[in-house]
Amino acid sequence: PLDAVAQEKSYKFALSLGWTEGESGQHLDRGYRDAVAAMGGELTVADASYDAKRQSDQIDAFVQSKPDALFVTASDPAAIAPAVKRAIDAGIPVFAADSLIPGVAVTSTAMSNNFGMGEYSARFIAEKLGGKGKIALVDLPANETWDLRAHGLRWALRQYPDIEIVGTWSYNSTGATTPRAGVESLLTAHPDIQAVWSAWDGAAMEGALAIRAAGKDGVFTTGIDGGKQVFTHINSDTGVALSMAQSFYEMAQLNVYYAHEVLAGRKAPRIITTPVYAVTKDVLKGEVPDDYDVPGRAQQLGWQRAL
Amino acid sequence: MSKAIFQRPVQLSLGRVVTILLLVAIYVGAVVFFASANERFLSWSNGQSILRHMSASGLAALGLTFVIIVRQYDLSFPWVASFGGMTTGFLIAQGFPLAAAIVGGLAASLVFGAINGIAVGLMRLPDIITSIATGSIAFGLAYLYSNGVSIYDNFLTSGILSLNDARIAGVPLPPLLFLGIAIACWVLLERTRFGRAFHATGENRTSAYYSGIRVRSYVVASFCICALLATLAAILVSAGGGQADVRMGANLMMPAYASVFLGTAVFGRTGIPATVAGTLFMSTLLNGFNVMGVPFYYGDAIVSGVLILALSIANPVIHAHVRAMSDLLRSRDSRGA
Amino acid sequence: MPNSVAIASDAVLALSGISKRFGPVIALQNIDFDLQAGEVRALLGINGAGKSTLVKILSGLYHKDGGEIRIAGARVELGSTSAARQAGIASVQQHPELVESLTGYENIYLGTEGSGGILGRLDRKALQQRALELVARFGLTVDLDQPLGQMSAVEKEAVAILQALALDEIKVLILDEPTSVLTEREKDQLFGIVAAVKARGIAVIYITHRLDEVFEVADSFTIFRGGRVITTRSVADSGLRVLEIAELMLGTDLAAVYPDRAQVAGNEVVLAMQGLTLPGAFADVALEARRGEILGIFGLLGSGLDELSKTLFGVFRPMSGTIQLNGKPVGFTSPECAIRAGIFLVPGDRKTEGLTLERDVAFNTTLARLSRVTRAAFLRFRQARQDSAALADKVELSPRNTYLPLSAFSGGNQQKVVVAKGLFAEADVYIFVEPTVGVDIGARAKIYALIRELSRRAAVIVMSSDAEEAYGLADRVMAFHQGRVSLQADAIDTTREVLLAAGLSGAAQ
Amino acid sequence: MTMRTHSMASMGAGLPKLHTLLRYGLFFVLVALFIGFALAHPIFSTWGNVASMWRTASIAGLMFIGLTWVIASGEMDVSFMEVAALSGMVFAFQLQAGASPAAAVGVAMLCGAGIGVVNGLLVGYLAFPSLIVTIATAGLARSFAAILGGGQPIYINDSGVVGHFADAVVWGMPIIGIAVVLVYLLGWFVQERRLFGHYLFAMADNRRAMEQVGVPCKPIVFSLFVISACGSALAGIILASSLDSGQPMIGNSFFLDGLTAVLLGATVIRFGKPNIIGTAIGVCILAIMVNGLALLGMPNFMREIFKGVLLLIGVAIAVTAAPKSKSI
Ligand SMILES: Nc1ncnc2c1ncn2[C@@H]1O[C@H](COP(=O)(O)OP(=O)(O)OP(=O)(O)O)[C@@H](O)[C@H]1O
Ligand SMILES: Nc1ncnc2c1ncn2[C@@H]1O[C@H](COP(=O)(O)OP(=O)(O)OP(=O)(O)O)[C@@H](O)[C@H]1O
Ligand SMILES: [Mg+2]
Ligand SMILES: [Mg+2]
Repeated sequence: PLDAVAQEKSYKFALSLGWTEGESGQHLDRGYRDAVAAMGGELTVADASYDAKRQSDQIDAFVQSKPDALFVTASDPAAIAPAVKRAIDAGIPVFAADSLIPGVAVTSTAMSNNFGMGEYSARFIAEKLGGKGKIALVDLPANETWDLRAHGLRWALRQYPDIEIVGTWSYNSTGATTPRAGVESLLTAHPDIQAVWSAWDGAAMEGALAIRAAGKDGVFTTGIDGGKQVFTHINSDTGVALSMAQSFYEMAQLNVYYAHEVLAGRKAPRIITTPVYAVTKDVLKGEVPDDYDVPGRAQQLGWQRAL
Repeated sequence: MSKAIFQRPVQLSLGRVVTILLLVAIYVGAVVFFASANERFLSWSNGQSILRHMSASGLAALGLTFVIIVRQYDLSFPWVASFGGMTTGFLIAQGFPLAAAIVGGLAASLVFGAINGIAVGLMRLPDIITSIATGSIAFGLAYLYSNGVSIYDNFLTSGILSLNDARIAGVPLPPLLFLGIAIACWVLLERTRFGRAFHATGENRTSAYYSGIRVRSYVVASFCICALLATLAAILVSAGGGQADVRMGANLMMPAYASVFLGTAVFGRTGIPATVAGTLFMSTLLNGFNVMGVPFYYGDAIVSGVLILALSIANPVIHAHVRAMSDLLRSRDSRGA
Repeated sequence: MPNSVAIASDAVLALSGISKRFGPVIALQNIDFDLQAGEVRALLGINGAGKSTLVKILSGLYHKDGGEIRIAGARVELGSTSAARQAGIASVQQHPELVESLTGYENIYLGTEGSGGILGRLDRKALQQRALELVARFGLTVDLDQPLGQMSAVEKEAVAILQALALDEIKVLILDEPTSVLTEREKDQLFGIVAAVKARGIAVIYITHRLDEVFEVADSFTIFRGGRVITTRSVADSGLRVLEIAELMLGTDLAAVYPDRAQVAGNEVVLAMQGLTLPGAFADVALEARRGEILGIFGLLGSGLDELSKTLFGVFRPMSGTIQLNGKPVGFTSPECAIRAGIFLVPGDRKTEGLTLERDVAFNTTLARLSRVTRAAFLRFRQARQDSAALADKVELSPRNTYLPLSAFSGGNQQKVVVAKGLFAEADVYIFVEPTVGVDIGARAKIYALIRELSRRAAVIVMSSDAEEAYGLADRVMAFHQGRVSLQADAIDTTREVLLAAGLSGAAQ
Repeated sequence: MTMRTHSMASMGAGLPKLHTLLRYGLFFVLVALFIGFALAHPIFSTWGNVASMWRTASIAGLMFIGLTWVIASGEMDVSFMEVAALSGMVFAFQLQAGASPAAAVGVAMLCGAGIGVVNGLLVGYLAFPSLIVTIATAGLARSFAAILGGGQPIYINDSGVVGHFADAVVWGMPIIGIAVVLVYLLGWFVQERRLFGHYLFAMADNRRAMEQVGVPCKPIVFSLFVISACGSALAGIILASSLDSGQPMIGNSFFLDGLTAVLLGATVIRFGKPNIIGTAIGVCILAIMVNGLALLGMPNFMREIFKGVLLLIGVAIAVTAAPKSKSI
């Protein structure tokens, strides 16, 4: 007991963040820092600004410092997999959040049900359109985990034969073209689109602005991720109708918790599915909570877990 | 009165005219092609998208034009624009009125423009290295406001969105802004003594200096104008996206250089009309392929192909080869006859 | 042509019927020309006569349209620079192309450093050794170990000549206006080199606009006019003097080159300076420039004259001393200030300091006084066009087309534009530096006349490394030696020789 | 006639003592950075970490070696990053299609070199402006790379020998690191002892002078671009195998890092001219900064600021210390 606390205090953790830009990155970052502060240990953080090569170098640097555990949020899971493998081979337990790292046996991964989020939001659109209409999608095929969302959408739409996908625009991570421009060209090529399904909130928000600028009232978008920015959009009726809010903070907390468990000789589940809330204007009731993903907070807000 | 006045300019050479006509022909051909591929291409709404796309990258290209005219390079403006744009975003999030926020962002980027200008124009540091260095610094500083997180507070309410969305007489604001600034730049460069000084500084700095032109000031001014216009472009991008993020300037670089050089290659001289033509050409092409549903990543190949084509048309070595070849053919003909 | 064949037997170089045209311009027309071993032949002719074109054909830079070239009796085709070099023709262009960052000996052996292609060894020791031998063969003294960027003009010229001489089996050496950037003393060094070359049996073709040099260096001369050979004479036999040669070159009677002198007495002092010092360039300089007269200052390149002109123009700031303009002390921080105060410098290096070559005549002439063609910062194009056309008439620009870019004019005409630009600036004090470098005798007379006319309303200072010019043009003369004034006199009270001596030796009479 | 003994770099011949010191300034910066990080973090100077930095630096070093010479010759190449991306993608694509690793490397090298050939032909033989040409060919390469994977990375299951080579270690040293050091030594030899190096520096100064005396400038320019592309292509292939994926965008960091390393390197040894040893030092500094700042947990943007400041100071010192004439 006392001994164990002293032991825990000396843990050294390393955190390799694939990105800190955006609210998801911030929630993850904060989640790790808060959890380590609360549960014990020392944390060294490096961020890679979506640069897989740099993240791989940073993980290599961490491997050399032999931390007791390594936390990873992947900029490109497949590309950093070799570096993560080197960490595991060096005997460092690795805990991943947000996405699976393919082909590598990390100790534990905390993530949302990405397939489910795509499926849920697709159903939402289909129901809102009364089971019939034309939609476009903006997807994120670069990353296997994120691509699951579009798979979920397609699976769901099998039940709605009258919903037609008239256009698809795939984002690339460099952002050479903005999602807004993507949605604008979708709208130009297909003026009769009634809704835009987006694989992440950024596209949903920019898409909503493009729709608004084009004067197409009633066309709406849905997104995935959650956070203050998209909640503001939803509250302000810019056209974003739904965001599948993920619990990034909780993912980070779970990583740190299970790192302690494993270091204490106990087991960690290979995969943990964290809560997702389907946030609409009705759910928000005018508020924009930034801390909805702190464990317990959603219940206080009266939000129901969707997945 | 002298007879010298009445001799016409001989400088618009045949080759140049052919080059320009060729570009116009390619442009018209492309438009016809796109229009036949998708009837929506020629719609007004698509015209607006072309114009909108043109506005942001075009503004940055206009600024770059000044730097190229004084025969320098600026590789920092994308990052300076990010920094300026983040400053604007930060000020908006802090609740400052839109105008103040924009002025603040412009002022922040002006600092970098001035640093570039002073380092390159006054201290005579090499332009490419200096601007890479200041670009790095500006990029790093852009993270300071929010640790790199996009800033969006108050964006929906501050009115910045209407920078991108507003219309005047049915025409979206960004192209009007672009056009207005382009005209102002053209007047400045071609119709005033200041423009003379910019050109003279670039074409022969020493001779300009001995002619009483404050060449250093003009170099400084060109870097400042470049920073300001690039930031304005970034602010437009940020108005379109509803947020300010640290990479919003990053994609201004290649299109800006491509527009300026495309224009220069075709017109034979760097200038505002050349830059505007270059921008219009590229925006139209990119949009056309976009509307056709060609994936975005073909865009670079298209722009590059056009750039190389334009360079080839304007290339003196190729001209010489073509001339030599036609001479050869002609001499064969005459021998055969 | 049986005659030329007969000559070709003992001539080292024989040309017959060489022609060359550039579009409508016939640059060379049916040129016959031959040269004996060890002969130094001067090529003379006004700007555009065709001298450089001939030389460029011989160096393989241009292709001839017709005619034939024989070297030591054998017919050759000089299709490229390397073909010309292989044939034994080495040339030093008017502005030799050298690599400033390389040392002298690296330049001399550039391209012939060794075997093994571009991956061959670079053996600096061996090159140095070869250079030493080469230099010794011609009895020269030059430090070939410093980078060219740090060399003086004559050293660079020497490197260019050595580069040409370093070829094996060289039979003809061509020098295109080698003295145009050299000082008097450097000129003598150059003539020494020419003599050494001649002594080794190498024929030399020597192009110059300075006719007096012909008598110093050449055995014979050929006069070109309008792309044709007018005459070839031996220097010893011809009995011709400078004035007669000039007449042949121009094809008309030569009017006096220098305009009449002005009355010196009682003119108002416009610019005065005392104790002006710029460390490393000049010290304790005092002079006065008066309206209505021309002050001619003679000084060698490197004597500090160039720096003096630029100090008066606000480019350099003097360490001590005073400058007074119209009685008031002034201190300029830039040419801009100087121009505004009424001082204008017509710089010596027209291509880098005087002109924007890509732009037309109107752009260039108005650049230094844009306020005269602007209204509230906006340009008045018609006004600019009219003004520049009037100036073109005044300086007798040829061709008289203000829309042409400066790059399309010959050196002499470019210089006229620099002068026109000065006229447009309407200054009170004009400083001309080397106003006629590389300008032919016809254009030169025109420029002198313009300077004289200008002096009626403004104070004019002419700085020149040509003592003849400084003396011939001026009402009062000064000599400058190693940064100090070594002579000051009214022109009529002294002679050209005295001025020359004071500038060369610093000995004040 | 006097002949002083010739110093290594002709430009530096007349520079006084202070400049000799400044000439090695960047090297001192490297040492100081290393010592600083070593003191700040115990792990930094461990052999394992040094080897890891070495590996990182090697890939970058391979990519920038040709770039160094291109810039030293007065031209510009901004296509190196895209060439690396293209080769990496082609390599991954070939492997995915079932080609043998050797064949995949061959095809990938050919594609990369192909871009270099285009650059070299256009710039060397047709006198196109190099900056614009390489902007354009960079765009082409970027497009081709993206087209191969439909805009997405291509994952590699097993890169075979190449992967082993990239990861292999002898006596605790990465083989690739040793190989790149050897390449740099060879490059240094060519640069300093062969006519090729002599010419390429002179070319920045006055190409016409060299052409007039028959120096084959065009083939030299051509080969410089091809060398640059080959180095980048090789780096791209190794990178792909170390990331187990071809990335259509390797990350913009390489672009600025490349120019920074080369230009920072220009402030040493040859004083004002890009050169191989300088680039090596520049690459090491950047690699140390990524690693050290990660170990210290500093945010990434600090590195950008630090890098920029370092470059600015370096160039300011190099320029103000160099002998100069009155500037306008
Ligand atoms: N590259 C060219 N293109 C067109 N015309 C040319 C070219 N070079 C020379 N000319 C023309 O050929 C004629 C002869 O010129 P050239 O340069 O041989 O004269 P030059 O005797 O050397 O004169 P200068 O004393 O000015 O050097 C001129 O009328 C000139 O206009
Ligand atoms: N590319 C060109 N196109 C047209 N004319 C040319 C060209 N190059 C030279 N010329 C003409 O050739 C003539 C002489 O040119 P050149 O270059 O020999 O002059 P220069 O040597 O500078 O004159 P100077 O001997 O007086 O210094 C000029 O009349 C010029 O108009
Ligand atoms: Mg000539
Ligand atoms: Mg000449």
